[in-house]
Amino acid sequence: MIRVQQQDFDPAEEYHALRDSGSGTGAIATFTGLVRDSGDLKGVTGLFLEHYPGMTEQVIEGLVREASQRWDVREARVIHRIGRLALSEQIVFVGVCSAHRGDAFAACEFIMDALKTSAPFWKKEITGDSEHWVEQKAADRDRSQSWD
Amino acid sequence: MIRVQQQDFDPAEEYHALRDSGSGTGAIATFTGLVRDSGDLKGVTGLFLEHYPGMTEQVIEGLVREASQRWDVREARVIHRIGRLALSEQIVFVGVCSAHRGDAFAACEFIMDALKTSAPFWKKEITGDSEHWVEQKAADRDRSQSWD
Amino acid sequence: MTTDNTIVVKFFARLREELDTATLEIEAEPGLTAGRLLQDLAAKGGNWAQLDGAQPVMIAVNQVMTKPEKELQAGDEVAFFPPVTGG
Amino acid sequence: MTTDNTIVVKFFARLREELDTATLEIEAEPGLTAGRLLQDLAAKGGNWAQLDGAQPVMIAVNQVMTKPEKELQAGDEVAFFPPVTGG
Repeated sequence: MIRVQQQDFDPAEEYHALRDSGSGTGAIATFTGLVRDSGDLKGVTGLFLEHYPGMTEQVIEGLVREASQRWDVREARVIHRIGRLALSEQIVFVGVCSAHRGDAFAACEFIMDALKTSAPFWKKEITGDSEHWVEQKAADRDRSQSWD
Repeated sequence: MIRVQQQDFDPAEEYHALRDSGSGTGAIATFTGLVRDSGDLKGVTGLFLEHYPGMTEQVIEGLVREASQRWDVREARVIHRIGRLALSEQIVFVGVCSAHRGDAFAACEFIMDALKTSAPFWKKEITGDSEHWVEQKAADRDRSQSWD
Repeated sequence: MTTDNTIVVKFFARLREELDTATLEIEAEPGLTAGRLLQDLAAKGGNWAQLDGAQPVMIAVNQVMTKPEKELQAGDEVAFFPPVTGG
Repeated sequence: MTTDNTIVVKFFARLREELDTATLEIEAEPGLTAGRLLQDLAAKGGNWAQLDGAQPVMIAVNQVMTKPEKELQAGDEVAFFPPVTGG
Protein backbone atom coordinates (compact mmCIF):
# COMPACT_ATOMS: atom_id res chain seq x y z
CA MET A 1 0.00 0.00 0.00
CA ILE A 2 1.63 3.20 -1.20
CA ARG A 3 0.13 6.66 -0.88
CA VAL A 4 1.41 10.11 -1.86
CA GLN A 5 -0.89 12.69 -0.38
CA GLN A 6 -1.24 16.22 0.92
CA GLN A 7 -3.26 15.31 4.02
CA ASP A 8 -1.88 14.02 7.28
CA PHE A 9 -1.91 10.30 8.17
CA ASP A 10 -2.48 8.30 11.34
CA PRO A 11 0.32 5.81 12.12
CA ALA A 12 -2.13 3.92 14.36
CA GLU A 13 -4.37 3.11 11.38
CA GLU A 14 -1.37 1.89 9.42
CA TYR A 15 -0.23 -0.24 12.34
CA HIS A 16 -3.66 -1.88 12.61
CA ALA A 17 -3.71 -2.59 8.88
CA LEU A 18 -0.26 -4.20 9.13
CA ARG A 19 -1.27 -6.26 12.15
CA ASP A 20 -4.42 -7.50 10.42
CA SER A 21 -2.62 -8.37 7.22
CA GLY A 22 -2.23 -12.07 7.85
CA SER A 23 -1.39 -14.95 10.10
CA GLY A 24 2.17 -15.81 10.98
CA THR A 25 3.08 -12.17 11.54
CA GLY A 26 5.38 -11.88 14.53
CA ALA A 27 7.06 -8.56 13.95
CA ILE A 28 5.98 -5.07 12.93
CA ALA A 29 8.58 -2.34 12.42
CA THR A 30 7.52 1.21 11.66
CA PHE A 31 9.28 4.47 10.94
CA THR A 32 7.74 7.94 10.99
CA GLY A 33 9.64 11.01 9.87
CA LEU A 34 8.76 14.46 11.20
CA VAL A 35 9.56 17.82 9.61
CA ARG A 36 12.60 19.41 11.19
CA ASP A 37 14.88 22.31 10.49
CA SER A 38 17.72 21.18 8.17
CA GLY A 39 20.04 23.77 9.69
CA ASP A 40 20.70 25.35 6.28
CA LEU A 41 18.56 28.42 6.97
CA LYS A 42 17.53 30.51 10.00
CA GLY A 43 13.97 30.82 11.26
CA VAL A 44 12.51 27.93 9.27
CA THR A 45 8.74 27.66 9.78
CA GLY A 46 7.98 24.85 7.39
CA LEU A 47 8.55 23.03 4.14
CA PHE A 48 7.09 22.78 0.69
CA LEU A 49 7.30 19.28 -0.79
CA GLU A 50 7.25 18.86 -4.59
CA HIS A 51 7.12 15.49 -6.33
CA TYR A 52 6.99 13.91 -9.79
CA PRO A 53 3.49 12.43 -9.99
CA GLY A 54 3.44 8.92 -11.37
CA MET A 55 7.17 8.32 -11.15
CA THR A 56 7.14 8.69 -7.36
CA GLU A 57 4.64 5.87 -6.91
CA GLN A 58 6.50 3.64 -9.39
CA VAL A 59 9.83 4.15 -7.63
CA ILE A 60 8.37 3.36 -4.21
CA GLU A 61 6.60 0.27 -5.57
CA GLY A 62 9.96 -0.86 -6.94
CA LEU A 63 11.62 -0.38 -3.55
CA VAL A 64 8.92 -2.39 -1.79
CA ARG A 65 9.27 -5.13 -4.41
CA GLU A 66 13.04 -5.19 -3.92
CA ALA A 67 12.66 -5.34 -0.14
CA SER A 68 10.20 -8.24 -0.53
CA GLN A 69 12.73 -10.16 -2.60
CA ARG A 70 15.50 -9.65 -0.05
CA TRP A 71 13.54 -10.21 3.17
CA ASP A 72 10.38 -11.87 4.45
CA VAL A 73 7.80 -9.07 4.01
CA ARG A 74 4.14 -9.94 4.67
CA GLU A 75 3.01 -6.41 3.97
CA ALA A 76 4.59 -2.98 3.61
CA ARG A 77 2.84 0.38 3.85
CA VAL A 78 4.46 3.62 2.70
CA ILE A 79 2.98 7.12 2.90
CA HIS A 80 4.73 10.32 1.82
CA ARG A 81 3.16 13.73 2.13
CA ILE A 82 3.50 16.58 -0.36
CA GLY A 83 2.69 20.29 -0.35
CA ARG A 84 3.09 22.69 2.52
CA LEU A 85 4.06 21.25 5.94
CA ALA A 86 4.85 22.99 9.22
CA LEU A 87 7.75 22.06 11.53
CA SER A 88 7.12 18.87 13.53
CA GLU A 89 4.36 17.64 11.20
CA GLN A 90 4.49 14.03 10.04
CA ILE A 91 6.07 13.75 6.60
CA VAL A 92 6.71 10.07 5.89
CA PHE A 93 5.66 6.65 7.19
CA VAL A 94 7.13 3.23 6.40
CA GLY A 95 5.73 0.13 8.10
CA VAL A 96 6.63 -3.51 7.48
CA CYS A 97 5.23 -6.67 8.96
CA SER A 98 7.10 -9.94 8.79
CA ALA A 99 7.39 -13.32 10.47
CA HIS A 100 10.81 -12.30 11.84
CA ARG A 101 12.00 -9.16 13.58
CA GLY A 102 15.33 -8.91 11.75
CA ASP A 103 13.50 -8.92 8.42
CA ALA A 104 10.96 -6.32 9.59
CA PHE A 105 13.72 -3.94 10.74
CA ALA A 106 15.91 -4.46 7.67
CA ALA A 107 13.10 -4.07 5.12
CA CYS A 108 11.72 -0.98 6.87
CA GLU A 109 15.11 0.73 7.08
CA PHE A 110 16.04 -0.26 3.52
CA ILE A 111 12.83 1.21 2.07
CA MET A 112 13.26 4.41 4.10
CA ASP A 113 16.93 4.86 3.15
CA ALA A 114 16.34 4.11 -0.55
CA LEU A 115 13.30 6.37 -0.66
CA LYS A 116 15.44 9.31 0.45
CA THR A 117 17.87 8.89 -2.43
CA SER A 118 15.73 7.61 -5.28
CA ALA A 119 12.11 8.74 -4.94
CA PRO A 120 11.51 12.04 -6.76
CA PHE A 121 10.57 14.37 -3.91
CA TRP A 122 12.15 17.76 -3.29
CA LYS A 123 11.99 19.85 -0.14
CA LYS A 124 12.00 23.62 -0.07
CA GLU A 125 12.51 25.27 3.31
CA ILE A 126 10.37 28.28 4.06
CA THR A 127 11.12 31.16 6.44
CA GLY A 128 9.11 34.32 6.98
CA ASP A 129 10.57 36.03 3.93
CA SER A 130 12.56 33.52 1.92
CA GLU A 131 12.64 30.05 0.47
CA HIS A 132 15.49 27.67 -0.17
CA TRP A 133 15.68 24.28 -1.90
CA VAL A 134 17.27 21.74 0.44
CA GLU A 135 20.43 20.09 -0.92
CA GLN A 136 20.86 16.31 -0.80
CA LYS A 137 23.03 15.24 2.12
CA ALA A 138 26.06 13.08 1.30
CA ALA A 139 25.17 11.02 4.38
CA ASP A 140 21.87 10.00 2.76
CA ARG A 141 23.61 8.83 -0.40
CA ASP A 142 26.08 6.83 1.70
CA ARG A 143 23.38 5.19 3.81
CA SER A 144 21.52 4.07 0.73
CA GLN A 145 24.64 2.73 -0.97
CA SER A 146 25.42 0.66 2.12
CA TRP A 147 22.51 -1.63 1.12
CA ASP A 148 23.99 -2.44 -2.33
CA MET B 1 9.64 4.68 30.20
CA ILE B 2 9.72 0.98 30.93
CA ARG B 3 6.71 -1.14 31.84
CA VAL B 4 6.33 -4.85 32.58
CA GLN B 5 2.64 -5.65 32.74
CA GLN B 6 -0.03 -8.25 32.26
CA GLN B 7 -2.47 -6.02 30.38
CA ASP B 8 -2.35 -5.18 26.69
CA PHE B 9 -0.88 -1.89 25.44
CA ASP B 10 -1.73 0.53 22.65
CA PRO B 11 1.19 1.32 20.32
CA ALA B 12 -0.65 4.49 19.23
CA GLU B 13 -0.43 5.90 22.78
CA GLU B 14 3.26 5.11 22.90
CA TYR B 15 3.80 6.75 19.52
CA HIS B 16 2.08 9.92 20.66
CA ALA B 17 4.15 10.03 23.84
CA LEU B 18 7.34 9.66 21.76
CA ARG B 19 6.25 12.34 19.31
CA ASP B 20 5.44 14.77 22.14
CA SER B 21 8.70 14.13 23.95
CA GLY B 22 10.57 17.16 22.73
CA SER B 23 11.59 19.49 19.97
CA GLY B 24 14.17 18.51 17.40
CA THR B 25 12.71 15.03 16.98
CA GLY B 26 12.84 14.02 13.34
CA ALA B 27 12.57 10.27 13.52
CA ILE B 28 10.48 7.73 15.40
CA ALA B 29 11.19 4.00 15.01
CA THR B 30 8.95 1.44 16.66
CA PHE B 31 8.87 -2.32 16.93
CA THR B 32 5.95 -4.46 18.08
CA GLY B 33 6.27 -8.20 18.61
CA LEU B 34 3.23 -10.46 18.36
CA VAL B 35 2.83 -13.94 19.85
CA ARG B 36 3.46 -16.62 17.27
CA ASP B 37 3.94 -20.34 17.20
CA SER B 38 7.63 -21.19 17.73
CA GLY B 39 7.26 -24.35 15.67
CA ASP B 40 8.51 -26.51 18.57
CA LEU B 41 5.08 -27.90 19.41
CA LYS B 42 1.83 -28.72 17.53
CA GLY B 43 -1.47 -26.96 18.17
CA VAL B 44 -0.10 -24.05 20.17
CA THR B 45 -2.91 -21.82 21.45
CA GLY B 46 -0.88 -19.38 23.50
CA LEU B 47 1.99 -18.60 25.81
CA PHE B 48 2.68 -18.13 29.46
CA LEU B 49 5.33 -15.49 30.17
CA GLU B 50 7.29 -15.63 33.43
CA HIS B 51 9.75 -12.96 34.53
CA TYR B 52 12.09 -12.02 37.38
CA PRO B 53 10.42 -9.01 39.00
CA GLY B 54 12.85 -6.20 39.75
CA MET B 55 15.73 -7.58 37.70
CA THR B 56 13.73 -7.34 34.47
CA GLU B 57 13.18 -3.60 34.86
CA GLN B 58 16.82 -3.03 35.83
CA VAL B 59 18.12 -4.93 32.81
CA ILE B 60 15.88 -3.02 30.40
CA GLU B 61 16.85 0.31 31.99
CA GLY B 62 20.48 -0.65 31.46
CA LEU B 63 19.84 -1.46 27.77
CA VAL B 64 18.10 1.88 27.23
CA ARG B 65 20.99 3.66 28.96
CA GLU B 66 23.51 1.85 26.78
CA ALA B 67 21.54 2.69 23.63
CA SER B 68 21.45 6.35 24.71
CA GLN B 69 25.22 6.39 25.07
CA ARG B 70 25.75 4.88 21.61
CA TRP B 71 23.12 6.81 19.65
CA ASP B 72 21.11 10.02 19.78
CA VAL B 73 18.03 8.92 21.76
CA ARG B 74 15.54 11.63 22.78
CA GLU B 75 13.23 9.11 24.43
CA ALA B 76 12.77 5.36 24.48
CA ARG B 77 9.68 3.45 25.56
CA VAL B 78 9.72 -0.29 26.26
CA ILE B 79 6.76 -2.45 27.28
CA HIS B 80 6.87 -6.21 27.85
CA ARG B 81 3.85 -8.25 28.79
CA ILE B 82 3.80 -11.19 31.20
CA GLY B 83 1.31 -13.92 32.10
CA ARG B 84 -1.00 -15.73 29.74
CA LEU B 85 -1.16 -14.54 26.10
CA ALA B 86 -3.03 -15.96 23.10
CA LEU B 87 -1.56 -16.33 19.61
CA SER B 88 -1.30 -13.03 17.72
CA GLU B 89 -1.57 -10.92 20.87
CA GLN B 90 0.93 -8.08 21.32
CA ILE B 91 3.82 -9.13 23.54
CA VAL B 92 6.51 -6.45 23.33
CA PHE B 93 6.90 -2.83 22.20
CA VAL B 94 10.08 -0.82 21.72
CA GLY B 95 9.89 2.77 20.46
CA VAL B 96 12.69 5.30 20.07
CA CYS B 97 12.63 8.91 19.00
CA SER B 98 15.73 10.69 17.80
CA ALA B 99 16.89 13.64 15.74
CA HIS B 100 18.18 11.21 13.08
CA ARG B 101 16.61 8.18 11.45
CA GLY B 102 19.73 6.01 11.51
CA ASP B 103 19.98 6.48 15.27
CA ALA B 104 16.27 5.76 15.80
CA PHE B 105 16.49 2.49 13.84
CA ALA B 106 19.76 1.37 15.43
CA ALA B 107 18.75 2.12 19.01
CA CYS B 108 15.33 0.47 18.57
CA GLU B 109 16.80 -2.69 17.03
CA PHE B 110 19.64 -2.85 19.57
CA ILE B 111 17.25 -2.64 22.54
CA MET B 112 14.97 -5.28 21.03
CA ASP B 113 17.82 -7.68 20.20
CA ALA B 114 19.52 -7.27 23.58
CA LEU B 115 16.22 -7.63 25.44
CA LYS B 116 15.72 -11.06 23.87
CA THR B 117 19.03 -12.36 25.18
CA SER B 118 19.50 -10.56 28.48
CA ALA B 119 16.15 -9.61 30.04
CA PRO B 120 14.87 -12.35 32.37
CA PHE B 121 11.67 -13.43 30.64
CA TRP B 122 10.77 -17.03 29.84
CA LYS B 123 8.09 -18.28 27.46
CA LYS B 124 6.14 -21.45 27.93
CA GLU B 125 4.08 -22.65 24.98
CA ILE B 126 0.64 -23.98 25.75
CA THR B 127 -1.43 -26.46 23.74
CA GLY B 128 -4.75 -28.03 24.67
CA ASP B 129 -3.16 -30.65 26.90
CA SER B 130 0.50 -29.84 27.33
CA GLU B 131 3.03 -27.14 28.06
CA HIS B 132 6.60 -26.69 26.94
CA TRP B 133 9.30 -24.17 27.88
CA VAL B 134 10.64 -22.51 24.74
CA GLU B 135 14.41 -22.93 24.21
CA GLN B 136 16.59 -19.92 23.38
CA LYS B 137 17.33 -19.71 19.67
CA ALA B 138 21.00 -19.57 18.65
CA ALA B 139 19.97 -16.91 16.11
CA ASP B 140 18.90 -14.58 18.93
CA ARG B 141 22.24 -14.95 20.71
CA ASP B 142 24.05 -14.23 17.45
CA ARG B 143 21.97 -11.15 16.64
CA SER B 144 22.66 -9.68 20.04
CA GLN B 145 26.38 -10.39 19.86
CA SER B 146 26.57 -8.59 16.53
CA TRP B 147 26.13 -5.31 18.45
CA ASP B 148 29.21 -5.86 20.65
CA MET C 1 -0.25 13.77 -36.77
CA THR C 2 2.79 15.93 -36.09
CA THR C 3 2.65 14.99 -32.38
CA ASP C 4 3.85 11.50 -33.34
CA ASN C 5 7.37 12.87 -33.40
CA THR C 6 7.28 14.70 -30.08
CA ILE C 7 9.32 14.22 -26.91
CA VAL C 8 7.98 15.83 -23.72
CA VAL C 9 10.63 17.36 -21.46
CA LYS C 10 9.84 18.09 -17.79
CA PHE C 11 11.70 20.03 -15.12
CA PHE C 12 11.18 19.84 -11.35
CA ALA C 13 12.00 21.74 -8.16
CA ARG C 14 14.91 24.19 -8.32
CA LEU C 15 15.40 23.58 -12.07
CA ARG C 16 11.73 24.19 -12.83
CA GLU C 17 11.94 27.49 -10.94
CA GLU C 18 15.29 28.74 -12.24
CA LEU C 19 14.45 27.85 -15.85
CA ASP C 20 10.90 29.12 -15.35
CA THR C 21 9.80 26.06 -17.30
CA ALA C 22 7.80 23.02 -16.18
CA THR C 23 7.34 21.39 -19.60
CA LEU C 24 8.82 21.67 -23.08
CA GLU C 25 8.04 19.78 -26.28
CA ILE C 26 10.83 18.98 -28.71
CA GLU C 27 11.08 17.05 -31.95
CA ALA C 28 12.64 13.61 -31.76
CA GLU C 29 15.70 13.12 -33.97
CA PRO C 30 17.78 10.00 -34.66
CA GLY C 31 20.63 9.51 -32.18
CA LEU C 32 19.45 12.16 -29.72
CA THR C 33 20.44 11.15 -26.20
CA ALA C 34 19.31 12.60 -22.85
CA GLY C 35 22.83 13.96 -22.31
CA ARG C 36 22.93 15.55 -25.77
CA LEU C 37 19.55 17.17 -25.11
CA LEU C 38 20.96 18.64 -21.88
CA GLN C 39 23.87 20.14 -23.84
CA ASP C 40 21.51 21.54 -26.48
CA LEU C 41 19.41 23.17 -23.76
CA ALA C 42 22.50 24.51 -21.95
CA ALA C 43 23.51 26.25 -25.18
CA LYS C 44 20.52 28.56 -24.78
CA GLY C 45 22.63 30.41 -22.19
CA GLY C 46 21.48 32.31 -19.12
CA ASN C 47 20.12 30.03 -16.41
CA TRP C 48 20.00 27.18 -18.95
CA ALA C 49 23.81 27.06 -18.95
CA GLN C 50 23.80 25.21 -15.61
CA LEU C 51 22.50 22.12 -17.43
CA ASP C 52 25.98 21.60 -18.87
CA GLY C 53 27.45 19.94 -15.81
CA ALA C 54 27.81 22.90 -13.43
CA GLN C 55 25.18 21.36 -11.13
CA PRO C 56 24.25 17.71 -10.71
CA VAL C 57 21.19 16.89 -12.84
CA MET C 58 19.28 13.62 -12.51
CA ILE C 59 17.60 12.17 -15.59
CA ALA C 60 14.47 10.04 -15.88
CA VAL C 61 13.09 8.69 -19.15
CA ASN C 62 9.52 7.45 -19.02
CA GLN C 63 9.67 7.83 -15.23
CA VAL C 64 12.68 5.55 -14.78
CA MET C 65 16.07 6.91 -13.67
CA THR C 66 18.61 6.64 -16.44
CA LYS C 67 22.06 7.73 -17.69
CA PRO C 68 22.93 10.53 -20.13
CA GLU C 69 23.73 7.92 -22.81
CA LYS C 70 20.06 6.90 -22.99
CA GLU C 71 18.70 7.44 -26.52
CA LEU C 72 15.38 9.25 -26.75
CA GLN C 73 12.47 8.05 -28.92
CA ALA C 74 9.37 9.83 -30.19
CA GLY C 75 6.70 9.62 -27.50
CA ASP C 76 9.20 9.55 -24.64
CA GLU C 77 8.79 11.65 -21.50
CA VAL C 78 12.20 12.85 -20.28
CA ALA C 79 12.61 14.64 -16.96
CA PHE C 80 15.52 16.63 -15.53
CA PHE C 81 15.73 17.43 -11.83
CA PRO C 82 18.15 18.07 -8.92
CA PRO C 83 19.15 15.25 -6.54
CA VAL C 84 16.08 14.23 -4.56
CA THR C 85 15.54 15.33 -0.96
CA GLY C 86 12.37 13.60 0.28
CA GLY C 87 11.80 11.45 3.32
CA MET D 1 19.54 -11.85 64.20
CA THR D 2 20.36 -15.14 62.50
CA THR D 3 19.04 -13.76 59.18
CA ASP D 4 22.16 -11.58 58.99
CA ASN D 5 24.02 -14.55 57.60
CA THR D 6 21.46 -15.63 55.03
CA ILE D 7 21.67 -15.82 51.24
CA VAL D 8 18.38 -16.05 49.31
CA VAL D 9 18.43 -18.39 46.30
CA LYS D 10 15.78 -18.10 43.59
CA PHE D 11 14.86 -20.33 40.66
CA PHE D 12 12.81 -19.41 37.62
CA ALA D 13 10.90 -21.00 34.74
CA ARG D 14 11.83 -24.60 33.85
CA LEU D 15 14.26 -24.83 36.77
CA ARG D 16 11.66 -23.59 39.25
CA GLU D 17 9.22 -26.22 37.98
CA GLU D 18 11.61 -29.15 37.72
CA LEU D 19 13.16 -28.47 41.13
CA ASP D 20 9.71 -27.67 42.55
CA THR D 21 11.42 -24.77 44.31
CA ALA D 22 11.01 -21.03 43.85
CA THR D 23 13.13 -19.87 46.80
CA LEU D 24 15.68 -21.35 49.19
CA GLU D 25 17.58 -19.79 52.08
CA ILE D 26 21.14 -20.88 52.78
CA GLU D 27 23.82 -19.80 55.23
CA ALA D 28 26.65 -17.69 53.83
CA GLU D 29 30.13 -19.14 54.24
CA PRO D 30 33.53 -17.63 53.41
CA GLY D 31 34.67 -18.33 49.85
CA LEU D 32 31.31 -19.65 48.63
CA THR D 33 30.90 -18.80 44.94
CA ALA D 34 27.78 -19.02 42.78
CA GLY D 35 29.35 -21.88 40.84
CA ARG D 36 30.23 -23.75 44.04
CA LEU D 37 26.67 -23.31 45.28
CA LEU D 38 25.41 -24.83 42.00
CA GLN D 39 27.66 -27.86 42.55
CA ASP D 40 26.48 -28.21 46.16
CA LEU D 41 22.86 -28.13 45.01
CA ALA D 42 23.53 -30.59 42.18
CA ALA D 43 24.89 -33.03 44.78
CA LYS D 44 21.38 -33.39 46.18
CA GLY D 45 20.72 -35.68 43.20
CA GLY D 46 17.48 -36.27 41.32
CA ASN D 47 16.38 -33.28 39.27
CA TRP D 48 18.96 -31.17 41.13
CA ALA D 49 21.76 -33.03 39.33
CA GLN D 50 21.10 -30.99 36.14
CA LEU D 51 22.63 -27.94 37.90
CA ASP D 52 26.08 -29.47 37.44
CA GLY D 53 26.52 -28.40 33.83
CA ALA D 54 24.15 -30.79 32.04
CA GLN D 55 21.96 -27.82 31.04
CA PRO D 56 22.98 -24.20 30.60
CA VAL D 57 22.20 -22.24 33.77
CA MET D 58 22.36 -18.46 33.92
CA ILE D 59 23.35 -16.79 37.18
CA ALA D 60 22.33 -13.42 38.61
CA VAL D 61 23.56 -12.02 41.92
CA ASN D 62 21.57 -9.12 43.32
CA GLN D 63 19.70 -9.00 40.01
CA VAL D 64 22.82 -8.55 37.87
CA MET D 65 24.03 -11.29 35.50
CA THR D 66 27.30 -12.74 36.68
CA LYS D 67 29.80 -15.61 36.28
CA PRO D 68 30.16 -18.76 38.40
CA GLU D 69 33.33 -17.30 39.98
CA LYS D 70 31.29 -14.58 41.74
CA GLU D 71 31.70 -14.82 45.51
CA LEU D 72 28.49 -14.70 47.55
CA GLN D 73 28.04 -12.48 50.62
CA ALA D 74 25.53 -12.60 53.46
CA GLY D 75 22.42 -10.70 52.33
CA ASP D 76 22.91 -11.51 48.65
CA GLU D 77 20.07 -12.63 46.41
CA VAL D 78 21.33 -15.23 43.92
CA ALA D 79 19.14 -16.51 41.09
CA PHE D 80 19.54 -19.47 38.74
CA PHE D 81 17.54 -19.77 35.54
CA PRO D 82 17.56 -21.14 31.97
CA PRO D 83 18.63 -18.97 29.03
CA VAL D 84 16.01 -16.24 28.61
CA THR D 85 13.37 -16.37 25.87
CA GLY D 86 11.39 -13.13 26.06
CA GLY D 87 10.67 -10.58 23.37
